[in-house]
Amino acid sequence: MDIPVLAQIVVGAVGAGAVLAGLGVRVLGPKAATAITIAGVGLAFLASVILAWTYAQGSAPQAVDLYHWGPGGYGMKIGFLIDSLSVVMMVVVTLISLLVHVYSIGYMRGDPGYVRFFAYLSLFTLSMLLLVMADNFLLLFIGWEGVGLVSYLLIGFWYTRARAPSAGLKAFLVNRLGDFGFLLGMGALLAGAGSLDYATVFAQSEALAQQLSPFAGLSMLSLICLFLFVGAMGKSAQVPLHVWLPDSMEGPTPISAMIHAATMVTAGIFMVARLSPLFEGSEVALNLILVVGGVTALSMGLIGLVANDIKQVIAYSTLSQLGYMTMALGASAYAASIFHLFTHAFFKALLFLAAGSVILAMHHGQDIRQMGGLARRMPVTAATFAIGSLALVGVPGFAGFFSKESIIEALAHSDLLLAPTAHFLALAGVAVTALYSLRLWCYVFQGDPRSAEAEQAQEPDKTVTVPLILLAVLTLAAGFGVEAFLYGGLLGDALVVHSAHDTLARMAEHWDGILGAVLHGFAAPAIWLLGLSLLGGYFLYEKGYAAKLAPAVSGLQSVLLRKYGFDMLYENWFVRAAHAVADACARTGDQKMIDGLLVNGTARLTRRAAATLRLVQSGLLSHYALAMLLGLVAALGYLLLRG
Amino acid sequence: MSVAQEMILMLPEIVLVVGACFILLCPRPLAWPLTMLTLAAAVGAMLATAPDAPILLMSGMFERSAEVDVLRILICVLTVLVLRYARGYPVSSDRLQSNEFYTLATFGCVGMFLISGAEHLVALYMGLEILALSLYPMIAMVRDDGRAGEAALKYFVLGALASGFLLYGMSLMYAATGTLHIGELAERLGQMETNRILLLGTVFMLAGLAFKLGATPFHMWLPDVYDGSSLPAATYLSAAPKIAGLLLLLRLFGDGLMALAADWTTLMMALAVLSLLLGNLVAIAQTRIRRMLAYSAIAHTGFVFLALCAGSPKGMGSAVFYTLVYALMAAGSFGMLLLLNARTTAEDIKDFKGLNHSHPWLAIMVLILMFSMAGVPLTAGFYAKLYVLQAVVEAGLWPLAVAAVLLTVVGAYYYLRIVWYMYFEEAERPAEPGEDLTHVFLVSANALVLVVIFAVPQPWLEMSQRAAGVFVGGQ
Amino acid sequence: MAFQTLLFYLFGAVLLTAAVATVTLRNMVHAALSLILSFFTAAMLWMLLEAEFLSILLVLVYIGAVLVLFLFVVMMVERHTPTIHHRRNYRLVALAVAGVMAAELGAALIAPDFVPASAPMPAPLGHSNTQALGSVLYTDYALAFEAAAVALLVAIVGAIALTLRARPDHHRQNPAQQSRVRKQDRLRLTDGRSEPPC
Amino acid sequence: MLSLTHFMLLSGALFAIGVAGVFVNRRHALVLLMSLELILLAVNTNFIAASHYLQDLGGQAFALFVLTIAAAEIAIGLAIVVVVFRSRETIDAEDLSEVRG
Amino acid sequence: MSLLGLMIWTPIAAGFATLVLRDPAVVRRWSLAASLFVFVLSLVAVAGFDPAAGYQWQYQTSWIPAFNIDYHLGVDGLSLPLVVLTAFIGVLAILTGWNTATRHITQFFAAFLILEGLLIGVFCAMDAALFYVFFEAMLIPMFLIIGIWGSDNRVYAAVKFFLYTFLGSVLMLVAFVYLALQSESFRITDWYALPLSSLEQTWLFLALLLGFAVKVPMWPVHTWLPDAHVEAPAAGSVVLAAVLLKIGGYGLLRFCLPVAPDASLALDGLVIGLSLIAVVYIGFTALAQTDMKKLIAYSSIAHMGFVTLGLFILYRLATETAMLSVSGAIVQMISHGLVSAALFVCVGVLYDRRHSRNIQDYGGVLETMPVFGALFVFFALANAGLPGTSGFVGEVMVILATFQAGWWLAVLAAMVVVLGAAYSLWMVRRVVFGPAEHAEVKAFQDLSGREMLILMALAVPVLGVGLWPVPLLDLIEPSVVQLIDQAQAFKAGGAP
Repeated sequence: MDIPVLAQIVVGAVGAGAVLAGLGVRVLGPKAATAITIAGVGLAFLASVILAWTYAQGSAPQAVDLYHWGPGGYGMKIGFLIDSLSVVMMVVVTLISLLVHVYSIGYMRGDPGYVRFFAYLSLFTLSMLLLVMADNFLLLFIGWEGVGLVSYLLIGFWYTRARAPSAGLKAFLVNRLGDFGFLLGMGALLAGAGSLDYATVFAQSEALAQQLSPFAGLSMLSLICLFLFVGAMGKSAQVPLHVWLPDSMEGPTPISAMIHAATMVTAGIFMVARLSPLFEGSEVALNLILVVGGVTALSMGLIGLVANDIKQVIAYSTLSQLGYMTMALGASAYAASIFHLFTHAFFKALLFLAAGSVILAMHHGQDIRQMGGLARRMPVTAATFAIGSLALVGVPGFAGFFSKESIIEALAHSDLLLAPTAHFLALAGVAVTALYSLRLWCYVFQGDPRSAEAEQAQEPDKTVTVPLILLAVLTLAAGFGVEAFLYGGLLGDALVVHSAHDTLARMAEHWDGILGAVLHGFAAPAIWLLGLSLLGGYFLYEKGYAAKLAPAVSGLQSVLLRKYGFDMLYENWFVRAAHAVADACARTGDQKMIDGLLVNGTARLTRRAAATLRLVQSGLLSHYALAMLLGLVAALGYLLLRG
Repeated sequence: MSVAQEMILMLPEIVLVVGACFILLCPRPLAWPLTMLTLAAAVGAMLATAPDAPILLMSGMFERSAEVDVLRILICVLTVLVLRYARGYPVSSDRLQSNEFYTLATFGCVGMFLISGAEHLVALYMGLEILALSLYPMIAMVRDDGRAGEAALKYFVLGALASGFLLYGMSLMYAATGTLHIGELAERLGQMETNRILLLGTVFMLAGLAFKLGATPFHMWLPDVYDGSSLPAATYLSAAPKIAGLLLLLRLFGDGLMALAADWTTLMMALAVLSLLLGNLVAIAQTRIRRMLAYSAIAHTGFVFLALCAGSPKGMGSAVFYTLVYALMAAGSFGMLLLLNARTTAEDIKDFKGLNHSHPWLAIMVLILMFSMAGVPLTAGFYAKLYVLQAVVEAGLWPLAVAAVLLTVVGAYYYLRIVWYMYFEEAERPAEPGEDLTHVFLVSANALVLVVIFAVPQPWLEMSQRAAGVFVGGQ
Repeated sequence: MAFQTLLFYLFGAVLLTAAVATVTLRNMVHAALSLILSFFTAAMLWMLLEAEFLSILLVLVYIGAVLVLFLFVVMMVERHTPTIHHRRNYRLVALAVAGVMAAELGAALIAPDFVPASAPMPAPLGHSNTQALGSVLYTDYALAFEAAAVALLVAIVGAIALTLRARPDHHRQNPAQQSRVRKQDRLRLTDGRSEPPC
Repeated sequence: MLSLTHFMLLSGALFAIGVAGVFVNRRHALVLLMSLELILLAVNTNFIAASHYLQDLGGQAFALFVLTIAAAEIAIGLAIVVVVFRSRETIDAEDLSEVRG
Repeated sequence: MSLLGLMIWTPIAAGFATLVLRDPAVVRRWSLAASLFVFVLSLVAVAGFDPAAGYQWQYQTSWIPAFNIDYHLGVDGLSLPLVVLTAFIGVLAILTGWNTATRHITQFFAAFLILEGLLIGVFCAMDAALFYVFFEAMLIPMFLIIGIWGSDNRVYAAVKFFLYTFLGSVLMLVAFVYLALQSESFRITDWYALPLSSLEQTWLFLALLLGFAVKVPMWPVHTWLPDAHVEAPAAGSVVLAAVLLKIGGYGLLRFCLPVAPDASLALDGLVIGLSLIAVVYIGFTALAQTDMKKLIAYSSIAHMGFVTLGLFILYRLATETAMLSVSGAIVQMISHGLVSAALFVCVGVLYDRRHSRNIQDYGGVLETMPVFGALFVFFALANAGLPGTSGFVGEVMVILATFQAGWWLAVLAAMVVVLGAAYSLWMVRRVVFGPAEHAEVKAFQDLSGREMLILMALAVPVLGVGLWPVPLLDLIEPSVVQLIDQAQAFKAGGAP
């Protein structure tokens, strides 16, 4: 089958599933809905795999235009760009989606919103596919907003809970802040390049780099990239727009796995990678990306050390890992970033689903202090969780190792101004990752059960465990794609790297195969750090030194518990300020000034004038005559004086 | 021209005078039909004797023209209309439906007829005084009501004062130009340099006429007279005499004093703006319908003066059209008021409350009248304003136009108030309008004519332009 | 000529004095009499202007009829002389306005740009002002003349309508009713017993 | 030498007194009527003077009609005064301010 | 009678006929039939419309020769969509008000039908006097609708509505009169070619702007709108938001831009500034509202800000981009017509059940009214400009184009992305989501068939325009091109 047809099948199948399930929310039974959506996603997955296989053979990128969306001439169209990058993403998306669909059969069983949930899932998959397949910014933005929407709906899925809808709103609004930047970036693009079509825009990246932006010393290209990166920060939850992600854990766990770990949050990463021809032209943007990524990677990891909600811990870990991906982008190691995205998708989905399994077993309890000793009661979950964790911390041989190690190395090779800082942050992040992963493992699976639920925890049924196992296998396998991704040209021409900061090329010079990499890994400083941390973690958490140490670091702990005060800052300052401004506009501005003073004031004045003038009509004849005389005298005077 | 021919051309006036005498003497029940007959006969006489071209009669004192005849017919129609409305008025009714009342009303028409054709200052003055002399007793006629007497006294004293102004102005004009004939006056003024005597005369004449029309600051009598007099008298006063007053203005200023337009237009602007301002503002503060209508009349007068300030034939035409429409609106409004007062007293604006609920048809008619007064489209009032604005803007006086329309917005408020009382509020006490179907029909027709004029305004506009053309024909 | 000028100033002074007295005297009768005086002097002035007919008319008709009517009404309401309560401020303003108006009138009337017609030759002997006036009155001013008749008629009708009142205590005969009366209207047969008071 | 201006000034003064009489003294309704008479007298004087100097009878004719109308007006005016007096028992202009606003 | 004439006069005649029919049940069906008929006619008009051929369905006859006023109807690509919108909303308004009126039921439907006819007239008029007649006459039925069938403070709102609009329109009338005198014609197209000096244009522009700005409404002459919306019955709000406000935007593009291009160029900063104030200031104001209708009303003002922004930014853009912004403005008008109408219907649905517009009186509506809740969320999202809904199309086009005119303009305009989402979704969060705490809410019945029909009928075009706006864009494109040409056909030799 040819590529356009396959691409349309991918989108069409998922779309049909979403629409059918969505329209049939009231009609369809759970089984029918499940069947429809899974069939759709499954078909899409198959098509994606075929596409991937085709591209693995080295097909040329192909544009698939469906129809013009906006006025002609701006590249506002519904059209797909099928190349190796989008195909990789399609596979990841459809695969994770498929697994989450399956997993959700068990996880969501009996929920009154079951069908709705599946419709949302499919809709999300559709949006994500549009996002990754788009061949122009407009469609990218449509998908971008689409995933934001579904994320909003899914976070607030249990709408009768008090907090879920608020978390959804928060997620949406913070995302919108990012979109604000994205939209401006698109505006700048349109102003600078006159088109929103990738190909057209990319072709002009040189020209844009020469063009001056309204800001002194900044090229148009940099401005565009900065604006677009703000969008990416929102979606990929980079500091300081990360605050929505931990809250989003209010949603059902499969959602956390799929949206808030594997796919949606990586949209920002994907976007930057997709737009590499632009970002390559702006060192300013790259430096910013480096430092934002670095700060996110380390600081969010640290919070993971103190969080007590199992999903929160994983969420902070996700933030931290997103930071790594971002750093990789900054170092122009787009392939490494995508590769980390790829591996992370699997191991983080695995971790989340495993956590979901734990949560199910705990009857929707999520506090890790209530758990303990679950390894014995839930062996499959524990084993898969362990595999995920190992991948996460980057133990040589596991998926995370390959991807993260590549990133760290790329950072080391980068010549950018802030690369050394980022490198340091990345290394520190490794240690932190190890610590919180170990802490989580110890709290959940080691030791004695700390609650009745933990004592009676049971392994969930197969729809839950099978995806876990599958994901575990994939996690183990994913790492071995490193060669293809980074050096084998799997991503082909989709990524453009300026020769001046082609870190991956420099790394390729001393790449000696996977085995070599593993062996090398043991010599890498990161791994030493990792080992040390694991050891430290063992003593801290397994041996219980953490509790003794706590008073000593209480200051740090409280900072971490408060999440560096971001939430406080936003809620106390930004939100409150917005409300104050809103109140000022509404009460003072509109009610008092415009309505009170101008509008009703005029009315009042008129009425008063009327009441006053009315007194002139005194009823006295002499007054009346005087008035006539006054008029006469005035007229005479006017005419006489005028001459 | 032979005396017989002249008498034939004067037939409408003669018919009216003779009719009025018969009305005075006939048995009481015959007074009303005889009045109608007389007015109808006058109209018939007018139609039968209409000249092809404007023609001067009675040694050049009087002008007959088909164009102005149309207005005179309208005066008759309005008189018939208001007299018919007034028939339903019950309070002290014996006097108000007496022979004297109808006689005076008919004589009033004689006065208006004279005004409409007068080509000579004496004739003009006589017409004016016949009208005024008929109005004074009509207003005072509800003898036991102190308010009516008070109103009549005020009207009389101030009216006589205004007549004094007018006469004094005329005497100065006469002294300066040596003629009393309006056509000659225009001619001589055209050949003269302006001097102060002329200016003085102009001011005094303008003051006298401004009083008749009720322009600020010569308006003070108007609210009190509308308010204090009997409703039938106020109704009579509100409609046809406005047309006569305008004709007076046109004759004197549009024709006689046209050469001094540069001077009097400025004064008229002041009158116009002041009238608009005061009329519209003070109307807001009123609680009695009649007083409100009185101030509204002042505001409308302001618009008429605005039209005249343009000092152009178009301005004159627009003034005529405006006055026609206004007279119709005023007649309709008072007719409605009389209908509402047929059985109980309903003089407060509040008495309109809930009218839509009890009498939706009447409410719609009032709505049409009020929106027409406010100058909102789908009613003739809109064109009246549009026409005036056109004339004013054409004369380059657009700041004046802006001021006028802004004050119109203020004015819209009190017309709206009546509408909202009718439609939005609950009645405080049930309305008891008269059940006289003819009256209802006439009032409705009166209101609907405003809509008809809106839909087909061309004949009316042409008529107004032509009528105005007769006055400024010398130009 | 000088004599005429002298007369003008004399009559003028009297006229204005009488006029001021008319509007200022508190006694109504005195005021009315002052008015009569001012009319008399005005008639004299008119005589100076060779308007003999009007001058005589003013004295005979106007003073003889109209002003006497005035006096009549003054007498009728005199017993109700109203109390006077001036407001000082108002009076000042009013006087000021009147003063300004007078000044303006004066300023305008002695306008340098107005050249009045020069004094005409005195009318020849035997010229009848009355005849001359009569001849225009019935020709050129026929319409006005008729209108004046109408105006007077209107005034009569109006004045009577206002003042004539059918009082309830005023008994009048109605011959028609009288002649139509029937026996049973007037006569009632009773059975002789006393009726209860109603 | 008497000129038209003399007469006009005289009648102007008379006119001013008459007008002032209407509004300066807010007294008796009858005074108002008298003031009106003075105004008309002034007007007539004006007309007659102009007529004389212009040698045109029109002014005198006008004055004649003004006289007629003045008489008619006074008849009506006095009738109104009587009506007011009957219903209100006063003709004090100051008391006649029931209708106002 | 021409097709357009039929569309104008059918509802008006039908409206007066209702006054005779009297039986409410008959009147309802009759009104629905009449409005449906008009809607069908509007579709016929679209079917027979050739976008490239300028004004079509023209009908011209002399009306008042004395004033050079013609009865001249016609539609082009700019007015036709608005005509269809009006006819469409006309049907929905009848349906929305099906059971609203408890008294004067026949008058209720009469008012709506007459209003519909007048509104269509506004968009079809090619003669300025005719335009003005419809423009102002429409105040009467709307005034009555707010005043008779509104809620507690209805009189204040109705009078405010009337006087505000009247104030704007009378100055516009003066401008019209001036133009008519200069060109000796009231035909709008004649005015386009009329040479005018910069000074003349400036005054004319300001007068016209005031008239239309009140209608749009633009800050600071907007305060009538929240009051009018709050007090009007749901059906009234629907028409008000969906169609009446569009007249303002339509007037700007029909009169201000082509008639006074130099002044538009010189004063575009003013309009742009006011539009941005509308977006930002009003956006914040909306955030502070506790009354749902007020909130939507303020959101309307903010969204209409994009219309004015999109129109007047054109002088600062290359022609290509100007196309984008002007088309965006027009699409935004249509979209806002649909979305705000839907939101007001939604509030009406809630109001019918709880008799409160206060956000605090709700919460957890989704629990008892899932279908309604879903639709409400959908329309709120459309209001927030979510891609795939019509709300996105116009907004994104305008914002994108604006950047070319100045980055900070775009920054301010793009704030709608955050603010729009904030007030729309915050309302949704408080009304629809969360636990149902009020007993009344717990007893809610989900949508009736009629309500469902209305909302679905609105959802379809909202989605349709959002997913595939090209047909609409194609319809308006030639007219937009022409408009931009006219707006740049400077008469006084460039900027004064």
